[in-house]
Amino acid sequence: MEDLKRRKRLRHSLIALFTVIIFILPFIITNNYYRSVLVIIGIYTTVVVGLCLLMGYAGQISLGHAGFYGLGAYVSGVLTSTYDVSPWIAILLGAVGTGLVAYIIGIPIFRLQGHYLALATLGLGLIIHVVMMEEVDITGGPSGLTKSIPYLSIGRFELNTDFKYYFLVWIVALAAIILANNVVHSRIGRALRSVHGSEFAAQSLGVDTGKYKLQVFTLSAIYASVAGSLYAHYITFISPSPFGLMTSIQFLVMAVVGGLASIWGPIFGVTAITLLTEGLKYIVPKMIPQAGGEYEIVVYGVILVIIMIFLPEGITSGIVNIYEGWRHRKELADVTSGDK
Amino acid sequence: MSLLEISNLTKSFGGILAVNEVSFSVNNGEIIAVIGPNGAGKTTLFNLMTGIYQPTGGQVLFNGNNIIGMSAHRIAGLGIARTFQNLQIFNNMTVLENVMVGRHTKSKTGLLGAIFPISRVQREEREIVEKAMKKLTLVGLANKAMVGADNLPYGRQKMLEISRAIALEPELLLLDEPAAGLNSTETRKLVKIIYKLRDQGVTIILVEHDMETVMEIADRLVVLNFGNKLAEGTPVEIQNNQEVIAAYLGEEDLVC
Amino acid sequence: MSLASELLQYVLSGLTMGGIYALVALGFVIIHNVTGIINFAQGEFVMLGAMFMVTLIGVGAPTPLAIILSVILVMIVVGIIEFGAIRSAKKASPVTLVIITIGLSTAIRGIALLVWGTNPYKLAPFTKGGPYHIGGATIVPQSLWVIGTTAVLLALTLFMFEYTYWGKALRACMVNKFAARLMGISPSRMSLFAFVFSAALGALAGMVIAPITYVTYDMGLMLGLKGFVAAVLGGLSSTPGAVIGGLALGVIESLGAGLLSSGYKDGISFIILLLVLFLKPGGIFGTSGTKRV
Amino acid sequence: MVRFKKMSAILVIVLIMGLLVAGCGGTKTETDKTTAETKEPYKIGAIFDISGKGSSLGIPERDTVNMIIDEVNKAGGINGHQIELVMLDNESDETKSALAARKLIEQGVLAIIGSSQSGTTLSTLEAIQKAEIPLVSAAASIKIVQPIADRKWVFKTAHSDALVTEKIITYLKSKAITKVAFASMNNAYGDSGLKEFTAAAAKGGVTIVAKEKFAPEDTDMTPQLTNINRAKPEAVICWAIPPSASSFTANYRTLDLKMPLIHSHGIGNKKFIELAGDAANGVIFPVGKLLVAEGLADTDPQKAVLVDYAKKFEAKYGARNTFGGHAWDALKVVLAALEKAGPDKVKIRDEIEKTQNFTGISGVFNMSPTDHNGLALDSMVIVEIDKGKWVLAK
Repeated sequence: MEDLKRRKRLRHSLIALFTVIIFILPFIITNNYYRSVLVIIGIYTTVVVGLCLLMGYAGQISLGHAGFYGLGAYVSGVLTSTYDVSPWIAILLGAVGTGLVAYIIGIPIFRLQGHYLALATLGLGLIIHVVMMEEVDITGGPSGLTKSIPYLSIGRFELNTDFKYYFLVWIVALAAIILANNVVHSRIGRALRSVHGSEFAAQSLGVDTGKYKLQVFTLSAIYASVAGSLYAHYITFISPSPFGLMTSIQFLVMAVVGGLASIWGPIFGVTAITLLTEGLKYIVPKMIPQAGGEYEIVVYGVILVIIMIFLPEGITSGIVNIYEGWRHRKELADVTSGDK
Repeated sequence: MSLLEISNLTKSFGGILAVNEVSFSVNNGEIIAVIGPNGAGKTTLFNLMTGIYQPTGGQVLFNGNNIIGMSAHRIAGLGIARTFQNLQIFNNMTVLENVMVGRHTKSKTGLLGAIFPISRVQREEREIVEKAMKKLTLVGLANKAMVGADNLPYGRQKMLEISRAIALEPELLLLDEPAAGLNSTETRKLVKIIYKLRDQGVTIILVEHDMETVMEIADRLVVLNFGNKLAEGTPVEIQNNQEVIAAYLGEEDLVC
Repeated sequence: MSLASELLQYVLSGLTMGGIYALVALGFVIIHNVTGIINFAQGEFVMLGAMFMVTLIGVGAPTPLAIILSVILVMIVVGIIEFGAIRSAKKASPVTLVIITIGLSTAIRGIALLVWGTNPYKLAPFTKGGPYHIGGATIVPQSLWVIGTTAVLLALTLFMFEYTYWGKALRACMVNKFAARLMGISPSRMSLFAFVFSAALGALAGMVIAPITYVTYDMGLMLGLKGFVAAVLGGLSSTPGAVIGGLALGVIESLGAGLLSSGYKDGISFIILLLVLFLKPGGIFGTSGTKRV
Repeated sequence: MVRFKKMSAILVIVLIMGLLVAGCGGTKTETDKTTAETKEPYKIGAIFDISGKGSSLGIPERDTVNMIIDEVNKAGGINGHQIELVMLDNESDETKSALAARKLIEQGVLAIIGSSQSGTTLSTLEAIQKAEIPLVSAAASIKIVQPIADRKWVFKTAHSDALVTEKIITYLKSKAITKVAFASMNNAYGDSGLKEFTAAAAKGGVTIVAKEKFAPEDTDMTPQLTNINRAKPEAVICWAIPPSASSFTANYRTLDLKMPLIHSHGIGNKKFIELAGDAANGVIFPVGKLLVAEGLADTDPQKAVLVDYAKKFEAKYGARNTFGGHAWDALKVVLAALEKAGPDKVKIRDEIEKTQNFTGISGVFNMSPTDHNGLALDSMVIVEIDKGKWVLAK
């Protein structure tokens, strides 16, 4: 199939081009603050790519991903600061451990549907958060880890600046995107999308929907865990507060605002939301002097509502829809006329 | 031994018997038609055989194995494929992708393979595309492979569903009203495809209202009425069965 | 205090909080049933009700007038929101609608922060008089108000669904939107009605709890979350279920804090919640219908 | 083909976004170069928890800092240089706080004050230490300035919890109380109090017979109090801030518990009394002298400063509270160092470390290379609430 191959080539060259842009960006942007914003965007993107895979392809909402994000951060933080484990091994252990937790808890959770599933993931995230707060001997409780978390290093090369860390974070984020892209265009990805199309038909073709949903749930938890580890080694201090329900909701918002149907959605969603919050901090005081965070919260909420009303399928499909509105109509005409 | 043996299959919905103690068997390579007035329990029968509903009682033996209690995807894995009365096309996918899902049970790439597509995975993927294209060619949709499935007209969507089902290379194919909504040309095409499949060794059970087609292609017929098996036999036997005629006339009355 | 009176104390505390959870849950259920939306702004309705009440009492309005005015104000605000935001997004997917309600809740909270600031406010109890002692346990009069209000509002809701035209229309909408439309019931008017009715429930919940909890601009977050949990626990479609879910959640939390560990309190109630869901995947009062192919 | 168009559309957007970010970076540095007519202003950064959970701390801190900066600039600035304040709101979010610190560093501030809470301060330290920029925090946790080897650039002005617990233990001993119950709010503030108090109690010969926690958003602490009552302590210590501290107190009175109720310095604002109402009467707590400034002996070195700040703050923003005082101290310490050192970050840091006999709101500061807080036990007093007023406890 020539057409199919061409599409694949196109996909790959797009990813390549994006990679190039990502690697040029920190050389253009010399301001460390903007670099650090990009680092955070990269970390969040990794989480949200997993979440999009889960929501957009497996059709399952999760209100508990901050829990997995936190698990990764805490495994990395505790093992490296208290037990002097090598950071890379700690990241790996965090990912495996979080994956196991997600898989085991996922077995009963995925017997639930719709809002019940959403509530169960919310509960799971909350329980993880409570454990972080209460297991004071291990986690340091609500005040966070007592010792500071070491920087990551490759051999002697310490990733101790925003500039260096940027590359690590975005290599991981790109890997996350590419691997997720592989999944989407594989037998598993097709099976998952088919469940979206018609669960009955998918089952009647031999697709074990529960199994794949669980697998993708696990994969997305691992993504979140790795991102959490990266966060811990970046800020070098963690406490339970960035891993609570509000963060889970923020991830959800990013995923939906970006659009669930495309692998590019997470980048748009995360970038839009992060730039929005950081940008409002810059713009609002200029427009209303003496204004505090109150105005930003209102504007943030209103903009969120407006985006969702006008681009209900997220920014990605919104843009695409506008761009190819006429094309689509033409294509439709082709198909129907060809049929007569 | 027969390929499929249904005995005393029963399903009740809140006390109403949709299928009541139905038994019949299907031999290898046969074309069986299940007919009956609306609400006779035909689609329910299919749903019971494919694991979408769990029966209240009775059993279904496929190749000697009881498939009752099995989940739908496992039954599909054993080699039973089906189409749906209300089309269940994957509207979010292209025509080709629809059929590629049909190859699901015949391929084995797992999540790890999906994440890291080594050459074995890529080879399998190519194979899936090739096989899927063959099935599309069979139903005459090869030139629409890259089109979004939701953009196909109704008749072609029905063909797509059939090609998707046979991509599974089933031993037993269940067709739920394949001719409904098709014009006469399309129906002729359908009949040809069914014969072709039979020649390839696929056993077919179909639910159909188009009596002309049914009488033409079915080796045997099973007649259901209000969940009960009314009769079973060759087309000629059924056409002369007084009970069947009465049941159908009754329905006609109601319709008028 | 004997163990029995301690237990009674836990249960009484739990019922008070549970009553509030129940009222919030009721709002969730009504909106969900009519529109299919999980309204994450429900908690903000509670906050608004309490805030309006505090403000009106502050300017000297007598309590009954303040209650009525606050309910009406919240209903108007929510009506405008439904008209402006929810209606224009009716065709969006459920997830998108959830995000819209999250955005709305953020905006309402931000506006409340602007208007009322971060400081908590206090409201005097509806009736004076010291705490009552029952079997060694203590209860304040306002708790009785909470429990009583919950009971009255539940009864009122059930009565409305059963006996009034609007209630029947709402129920028709729940059962079959299409058929309801054929009968001349407009789903979008019903949606407005559901939102406004839930707003009134929320506002009343906010007022009756204000003397116990104090009023802060962000009180809606926690109450919304707990109300959602209670609603799902009760099956998400059943009115009495929501109330029982709310009361159960309140009592579980209180018993968890008292008997097991106050730090793990929220964890315990969620573990119980998960167990309930695993055993009864449709909630306590949920029904699992058969799907049709 | 459809997909091709989709992808290229997306790509265009990515490019535009990238350029936008890059563009922002460019314009930013230009505006930074605004030149003053006379002398270039000194730039100082501040990060406070102005919105979100910590806003009850961040808002008075913001107000205090704005007030001082206005005052200083009107008086001609520091060494003839105006002070340019860049204040950021971290929304009580640790990640955003870390970003805010980087933003201030990039804008070339000479020193940073903030954040308001321990968590939001700790998350900024990585960037602060690396950028070698002096930071004076208004938050409590001792972890902010210890271990001192890793905190070269970090100072703080709020009382450490260790100091507060020591004050409480001293008070308990004076009343011959040895069995207490400890209830804390389940967040960083309460947790730090719990840890410090547990350690101090062990040393001071006080037994903790019950430990209870409640969530910051909890409104009914009756179950916890029922448990506390069962343990029969001689006094109850509550480590929380309003509104939960007020709810705790109200429930305490409702259950009619007779033991003395001791709170932490977290209730150092009028709101606590307003919310708890009559229940607040009789509550005892250790706190900086600001709340009882007028009642201090005239010989107290802090009295004049305290009364002056309280008067000015209350004229503009309402009732005084200790949090604003922490910001007052942080900013004044920085300004004093700046005055001596000039616009040199290293020298400013050294000067802050050399701060001696600095009369502030929270006490008299004596910093040293091993003590980046510099407050002594006598900087606190035990205050009792009597008829809704703060009075020195006997």
